[in-house]
Amino acid sequence: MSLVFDIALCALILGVAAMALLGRGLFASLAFFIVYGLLIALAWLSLNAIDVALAEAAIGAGVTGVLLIGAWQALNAQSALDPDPVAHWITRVFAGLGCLAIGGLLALAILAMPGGTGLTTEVIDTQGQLDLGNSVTAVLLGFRAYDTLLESIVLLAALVAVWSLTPQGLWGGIPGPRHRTRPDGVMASFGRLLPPAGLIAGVYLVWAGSDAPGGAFQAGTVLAAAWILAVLAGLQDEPEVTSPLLRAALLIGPALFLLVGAVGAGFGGFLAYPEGFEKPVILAIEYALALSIAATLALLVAGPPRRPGGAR
Amino acid sequence: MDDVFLLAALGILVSIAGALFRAWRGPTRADRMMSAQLIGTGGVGVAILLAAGRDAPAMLDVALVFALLAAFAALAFVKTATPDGAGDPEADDTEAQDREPAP
Amino acid sequence: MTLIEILASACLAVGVFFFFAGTVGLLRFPDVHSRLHALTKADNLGLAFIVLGAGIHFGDVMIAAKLALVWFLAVFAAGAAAQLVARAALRTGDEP
Amino acid sequence: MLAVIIAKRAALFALAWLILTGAAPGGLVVGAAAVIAATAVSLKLLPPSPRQAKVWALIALIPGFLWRSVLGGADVAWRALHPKLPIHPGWIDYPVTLQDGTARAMFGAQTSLLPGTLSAGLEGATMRIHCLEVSDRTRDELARGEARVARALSQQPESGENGTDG
Repeated sequence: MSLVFDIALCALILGVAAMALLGRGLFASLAFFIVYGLLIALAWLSLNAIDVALAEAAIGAGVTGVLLIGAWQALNAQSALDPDPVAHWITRVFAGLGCLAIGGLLALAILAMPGGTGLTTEVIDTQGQLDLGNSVTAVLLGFRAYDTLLESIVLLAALVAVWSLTPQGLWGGIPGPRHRTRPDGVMASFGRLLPPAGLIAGVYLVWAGSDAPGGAFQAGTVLAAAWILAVLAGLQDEPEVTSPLLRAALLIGPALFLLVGAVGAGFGGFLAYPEGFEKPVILAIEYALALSIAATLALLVAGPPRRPGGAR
Repeated sequence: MDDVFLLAALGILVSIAGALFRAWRGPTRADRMMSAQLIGTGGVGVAILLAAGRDAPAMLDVALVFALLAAFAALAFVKTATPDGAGDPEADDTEAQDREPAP
Repeated sequence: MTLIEILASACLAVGVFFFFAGTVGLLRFPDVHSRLHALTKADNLGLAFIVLGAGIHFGDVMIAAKLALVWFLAVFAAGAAAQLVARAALRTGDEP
Repeated sequence: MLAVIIAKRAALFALAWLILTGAAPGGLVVGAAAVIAATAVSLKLLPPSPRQAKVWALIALIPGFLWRSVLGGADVAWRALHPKLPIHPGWIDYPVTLQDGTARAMFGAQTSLLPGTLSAGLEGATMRIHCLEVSDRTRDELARGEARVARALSQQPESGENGTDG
């Protein structure tokens, strides 16, 4: 039965991917892409990769939809939507060849992977030293911390890149449009009631991450979604990009991670956690990273500053 | 017994496939968004059924995240009903609402 | 099969039936707002029976409470999304 | 007055935390911080209204709400599966007397889950309601539903400022 379910899910995913590509216009493709993200989360769940499923569910449901629909709206407002977006045949042939090459390389990489259980047994044997029940968190912050540190910095660099698109004269301004809502309408009421629940759920996910599926990235995404909702509902404006509090929130995760890494250099190597204190240090990094990821994702969705700040 | 849950999950996948037809046909953008919404509710159901069928209560957290964020895409879609994408179709005069909500 | 299993299976069957009915409504109803009825009501009822079936299977108070919380959030989202999309559809009308 | 509201909201968030964590003792410290933060956010986003929610009256609404949403689902499933597709859609404009936005949104959400009705939000103080079958009974049913919400959220003008029994 399990196999039948998996086959049906795969068929559905391929079907949705095809519909997203063949699309009847950009908005239809976009709706299919949102559905695609949802089904991919279910696929990870069925593969028992709950951590990945959580991340995909949060990103797919909470951030991607808002981002893509916002982009569609912006293109539509500028009448920049091509009614018949069929590219020249040469472009299409080259795009097809490129996709084929990447797909082929990926297939080769998978075929070349060694069989067996990979590093699973090594991880399970050694994760006890970190006192973490969740192998994924143990790998991400224990055995592969260097990668995770760089990932958190990449996210920040992406935000810097978005901010570098700020129009002349608007630096220090506020990202995104000012959202207006009827204060006693459905949209505002939804935005008043849901963010506190999102906050509880986000903190729960980072708390759960030490011993069960969850973690900083999943939690950060849920927190970002709660933030984005309050902004969309017109209840809370985005901060100015020069706000010191915002900068602190963006930096605290990667900064703490780097600091711990630098201190570790004195104990036996960059990112070596102090012996006996591995768990509390890792948890502190997780909570700080969740906050930074939340702020970074929320502001990535908002985009570059578009309005002058209130202070000037 | 576990197979019963997976069979039910399969049943929901079939409903999802049906909803895809509406997303494909439209005709309006609201129809496409509704189909995505229906598939979101179905996703909550499938996640719960997998949690029960595989006896993994931790999978319920995925259902929780789906349910918590289920209305987000719909909310973003509703924003497109106003010309600049920043208003609220329920506001009678969107310009007059351009202020902080009353405390 | 024990009585518990029969009860859980019956709940699942009813739940899947309502998901199915919701999809049929989404496909058959003639206008956007009628289709929204099918989606909002039938699917959440289907989810309620799925939650009930899973709750009976787990037989644990804490898990049952979590399932109830998930269902409550889904209903809350559906209630808000239905009103929002219904309103937006009034504005955007028949635009494709 | 404010303290009661804060206590009610904090208790609600604490309950949610305990349900999520399965009341694990290791999560109580983090949970307390999360509850404080959530309560602060909720006070900022939803400033307390002079018309308070009556917690027990809200809980007492749940069984009736569940039963009516079962009826709503069954009704729409029957209409969808019936070979003749028995629906005659139409609109009702229903003047709402509820004062708070959250109460109106809650009434709209409840209406959308009941048999045959779907709220499309407010136009001024009038709720636009889409019906699968327009009939006189629908208006009565809407008025009863509104009265239930009004009682639980102290929205009746005569109950005024003292609905704090929660």
